[in-house]
Amino acid sequence: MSDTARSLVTIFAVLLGALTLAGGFIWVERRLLALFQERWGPNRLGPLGLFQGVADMIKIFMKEDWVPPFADKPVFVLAPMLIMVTTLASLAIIAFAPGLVVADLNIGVLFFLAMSSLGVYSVALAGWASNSKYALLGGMRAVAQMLSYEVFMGLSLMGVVMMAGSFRLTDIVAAQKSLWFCIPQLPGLAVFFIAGVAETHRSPLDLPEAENELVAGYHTEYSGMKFALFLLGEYVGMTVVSAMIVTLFFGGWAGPLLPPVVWFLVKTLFLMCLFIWLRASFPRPRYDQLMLFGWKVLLPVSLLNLAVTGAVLLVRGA
Amino acid sequence: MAELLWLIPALPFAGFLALALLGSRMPRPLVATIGAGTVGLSALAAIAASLALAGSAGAEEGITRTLWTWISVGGFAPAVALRLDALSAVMTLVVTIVGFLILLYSTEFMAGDEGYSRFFCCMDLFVGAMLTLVLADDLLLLYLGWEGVGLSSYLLIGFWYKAEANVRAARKAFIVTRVGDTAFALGLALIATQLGTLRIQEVAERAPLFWGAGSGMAVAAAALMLGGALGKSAQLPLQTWLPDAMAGPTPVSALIHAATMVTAGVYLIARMHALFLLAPVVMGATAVIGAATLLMAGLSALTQSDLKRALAYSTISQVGYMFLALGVGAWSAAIFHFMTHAFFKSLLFLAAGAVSMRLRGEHDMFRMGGLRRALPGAFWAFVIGAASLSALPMVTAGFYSKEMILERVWSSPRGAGWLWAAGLIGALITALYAFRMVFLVFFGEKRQETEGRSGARVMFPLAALAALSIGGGFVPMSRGTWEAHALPLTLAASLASLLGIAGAWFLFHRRRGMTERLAGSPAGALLRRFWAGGWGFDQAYDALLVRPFVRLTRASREEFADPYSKGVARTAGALHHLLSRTVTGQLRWYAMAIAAGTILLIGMAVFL
Amino acid sequence: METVFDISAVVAVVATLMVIAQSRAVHALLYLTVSLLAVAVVFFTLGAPFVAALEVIIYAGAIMVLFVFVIMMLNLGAEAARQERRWLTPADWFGPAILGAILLAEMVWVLASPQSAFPAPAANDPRAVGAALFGPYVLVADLAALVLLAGLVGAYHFGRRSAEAGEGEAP
Amino acid sequence: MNVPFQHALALAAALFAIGLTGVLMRRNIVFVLMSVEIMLNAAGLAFVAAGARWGQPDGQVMFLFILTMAAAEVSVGLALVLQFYHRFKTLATDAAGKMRG
Repeated sequence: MSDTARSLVTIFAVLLGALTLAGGFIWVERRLLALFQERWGPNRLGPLGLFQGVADMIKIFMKEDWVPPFADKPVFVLAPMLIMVTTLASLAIIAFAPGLVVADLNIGVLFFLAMSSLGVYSVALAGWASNSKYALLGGMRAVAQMLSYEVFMGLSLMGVVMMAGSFRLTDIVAAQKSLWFCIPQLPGLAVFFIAGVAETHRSPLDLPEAENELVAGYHTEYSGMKFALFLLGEYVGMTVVSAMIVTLFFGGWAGPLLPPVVWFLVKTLFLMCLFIWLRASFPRPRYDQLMLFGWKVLLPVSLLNLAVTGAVLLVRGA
Repeated sequence: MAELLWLIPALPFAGFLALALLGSRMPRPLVATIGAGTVGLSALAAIAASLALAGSAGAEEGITRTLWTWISVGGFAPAVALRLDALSAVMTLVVTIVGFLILLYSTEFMAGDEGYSRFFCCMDLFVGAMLTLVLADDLLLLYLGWEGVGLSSYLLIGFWYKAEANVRAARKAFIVTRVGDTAFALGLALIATQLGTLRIQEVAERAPLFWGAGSGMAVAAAALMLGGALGKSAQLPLQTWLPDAMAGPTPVSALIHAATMVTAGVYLIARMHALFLLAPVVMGATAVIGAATLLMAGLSALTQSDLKRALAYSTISQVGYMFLALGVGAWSAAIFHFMTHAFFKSLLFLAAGAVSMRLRGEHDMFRMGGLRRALPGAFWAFVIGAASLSALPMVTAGFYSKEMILERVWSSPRGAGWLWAAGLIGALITALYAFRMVFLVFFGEKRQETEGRSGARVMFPLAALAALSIGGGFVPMSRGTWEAHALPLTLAASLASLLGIAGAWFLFHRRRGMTERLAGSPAGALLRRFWAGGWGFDQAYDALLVRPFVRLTRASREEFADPYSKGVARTAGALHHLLSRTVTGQLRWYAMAIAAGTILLIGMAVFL
Repeated sequence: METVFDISAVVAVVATLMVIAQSRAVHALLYLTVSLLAVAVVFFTLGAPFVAALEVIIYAGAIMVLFVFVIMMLNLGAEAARQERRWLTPADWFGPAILGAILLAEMVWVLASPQSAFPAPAANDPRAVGAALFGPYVLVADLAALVLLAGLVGAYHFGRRSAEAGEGEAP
Repeated sequence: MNVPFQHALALAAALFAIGLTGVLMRRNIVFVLMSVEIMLNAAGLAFVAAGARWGQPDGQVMFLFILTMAAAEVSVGLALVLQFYHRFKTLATDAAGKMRG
């Protein structure tokens, strides 16, 4: 019974932590962007404007939860829920520290991929159910983009899996005791990072919601709580991708002196700041450029990485 | 050297492949080098191999090299095996040396032709196939070479394929020889099934054991072989294709239709003589056919106006001599005559080519004349060739070989006086028509101006072949012909030859007007037309075979088989209409039908 | 585990029934995805987690998304759903339903016939599947790759032809 | 981990029968394709169940092959559907009957 209680506690802690992190991170992003762009950012509410996020939350809760009459209602409602469900479910397999993991699955990496591939539905269905052309175009872009980048995402992880010899995340962390995989699997890391940006459709790869062309893309028709879910889902997704990168390439919780959880959070936060830095630095590519880059650069790179890793392992094993 | 026997046929084939694949892109000098060079190298290899054979201990036995086996089925294993013995060595040497000289001649003769590389390509293919035929130790391989020379002969007769007559001549040659080839193939099948082998040595060994002398099987096999030989060698009654085959370029006529391919039949019979000895009837037939052919073709040659056609009939006639020799069992005499004939006949053809080259392709003897001074080289070459052809006593190669044949025909137990008489009359006619050509072309008044000069590549082969036409008679093979009892025969043959030459001088030079009057008289004109047209064989075949066959096919096209085939079609149509009802174009019905059927089957499997 | 299996089996059957009964393609697709997820859970309970993950990643995550994509491209509206409803007359579904029922009855009949006792199913870890896939089945794996290539080429070809036809029709 | 083998197979059978019914009763090609997917998935389930029953990986390998085949089939099939819609402006399979000849 204590096992169940323990998992319940873990689930609660992870959920709370992740949601707080994601919510708080909206403030971090705004401040950081302001820093990059030499302006102040939110600095009025509370110390350093820390309560800005809370104020936004309250505002969004109070807004009218409006469903357009031309929309496909059940699907319209379902779509924002899906993104939350899939991203939060991904959190279940992430090992924050020894023992601090909701489900230490033996197919952890695959579970992550499965959840991220289900995430496509949210965007696609949102675009379709809105029944408006900007949303539809955004949804179609999202489907093509995410479906393509999922392929490279999965392939880039396989090098790590081969080196660790397991899909289980704790095994992978353990396998990096002597050397973090970011060194031998540098191409994999690069591909995974880019694919992660595309999967979470963060800027600069935010073509499904490119505001200068598609208004707001797939969530043009969304407002209120449902919009908040999309927003939050995006940030949780970013957190999950960063946590995965930390787990797979940067030795997970490993680190000197400080407790493992702290190390894990520090690394994850650093990577999330990298996401913001990217957003501040790069212009958005054209849609065809994005697809060409994926299929003509990332796919060969990840396949080559896979082949070389396999060959090295084979030689070393023999 | 014996190990490299395969090089002899392989070199021309290599040349053929190179020219076939890249010939159209090569510069002409390179084409000529490859085309003639491969055959030249092959000639060198043949000379080396023959020297090695002569020097080796088993010269009588010959050398055999098995390269690989085609198939092996139930003890029947036809092999790709080459064999070099005295017979095939002579053939190989003649084919490669004469072939090289003719190809050398062609490099200049064909210089202006657009199909330059195609010509050398086909010629190399021919030489390779001919060498395969000659060197084959297995009848199946021999047959392959046999068909190969037929193919290249077809390609080369129709070389100038833009004129319809040439194409028709090529087709005629192919179809007529096919009659003989079919007989040959049947003979092969008979031998393979009866004797269980196609190796020539084994056939020679087993035939006497399996079949008695004169037995039906032996006669049938020999007769079928003879049929093949008759087709290829243009003997009665399959001789009609050869005069038309002159449609090809002159070097082709010289090499294929004079020196080598047409004598393949002679070679075949000589090769298979063990089989023919078992069939005296066939031997007799061979002799009679040879005699009849030599007389008939000689008379035809006497009346031709086209120089090349006259030479073609002359070739038929001379091959008739060889068949006569074969028919009386004088194998070596036949081969000896083959060799000398190859020399002087290709010399005559090449000289004729040299003449027509200088006369813008003129072939009509009556439009030539007086070329003696204009073309001294060609004149002397032609005279030497004609002298050798008409067996000018003592000094020419042709005399020795023809004299040997006549002597054997007289003295052989299989020979007969009347065959000898036919041969003698033939010799007279030969001398007559040979010098008729000389006088018509080179003497008398000049009808046309010549242009240009022949180069060294034309003159050297003429000189070499002229030398061979004279000296070729002194090869060791001719030893032993000078026996005391043969002296009267020799005198008779010499007399016939000299008489023919003198007659030619009288009829076609001194008193030419009288001859023309004679030919112009009604009876003379009729006879002349009859002879010149090849004794009406073409017309007879056309009336007896071709037209009835065409009528038969026309008649059967719509009558016999139709009710059956149409009935089948009608039944299928009816069934189609029945079944087409089920083709609704509706996917769901198809799926439904499939599902229902599946469910029924599963139900039967489960519940029954 | 058996409870999980039973629940997901019921979910799968009900969702699948909804798939073929729906008139809106997207709704049907969503039910189909649910059905696939339920089957994935069934795989998990059968001791095949690797295949369960693949079912979600490839079947639900890629193949079904392709359907979504195509439906989005066709942009079928309410009119299409109404037409779909018109097509679904009882006369249309009664026959197939009977056939399907017979098939099911037959298969259940076969399953219900007495069988020998079962050993406890052993779990297959992904390693064993991989070893089998690239060991004895390597030729078939290559063939599957060829099939995928053929599918790729075919899809590209048909897609391009339609694009050309569209260009041709435009003026 | 002791799910009765027959139950898994019965589930597969049920899914297969439903898929077959869908193929037969729907006129919309998209639905027909979806029903085909149901049937394929049911077959895969049967394979995996059998593999689990005998403790062999072969069943899962077969499922992988079914998966690849399904992917290839769907990609070509959907491309055809698009083409079909462009040409006939409808998704009814019965319209394909016009393609005869």
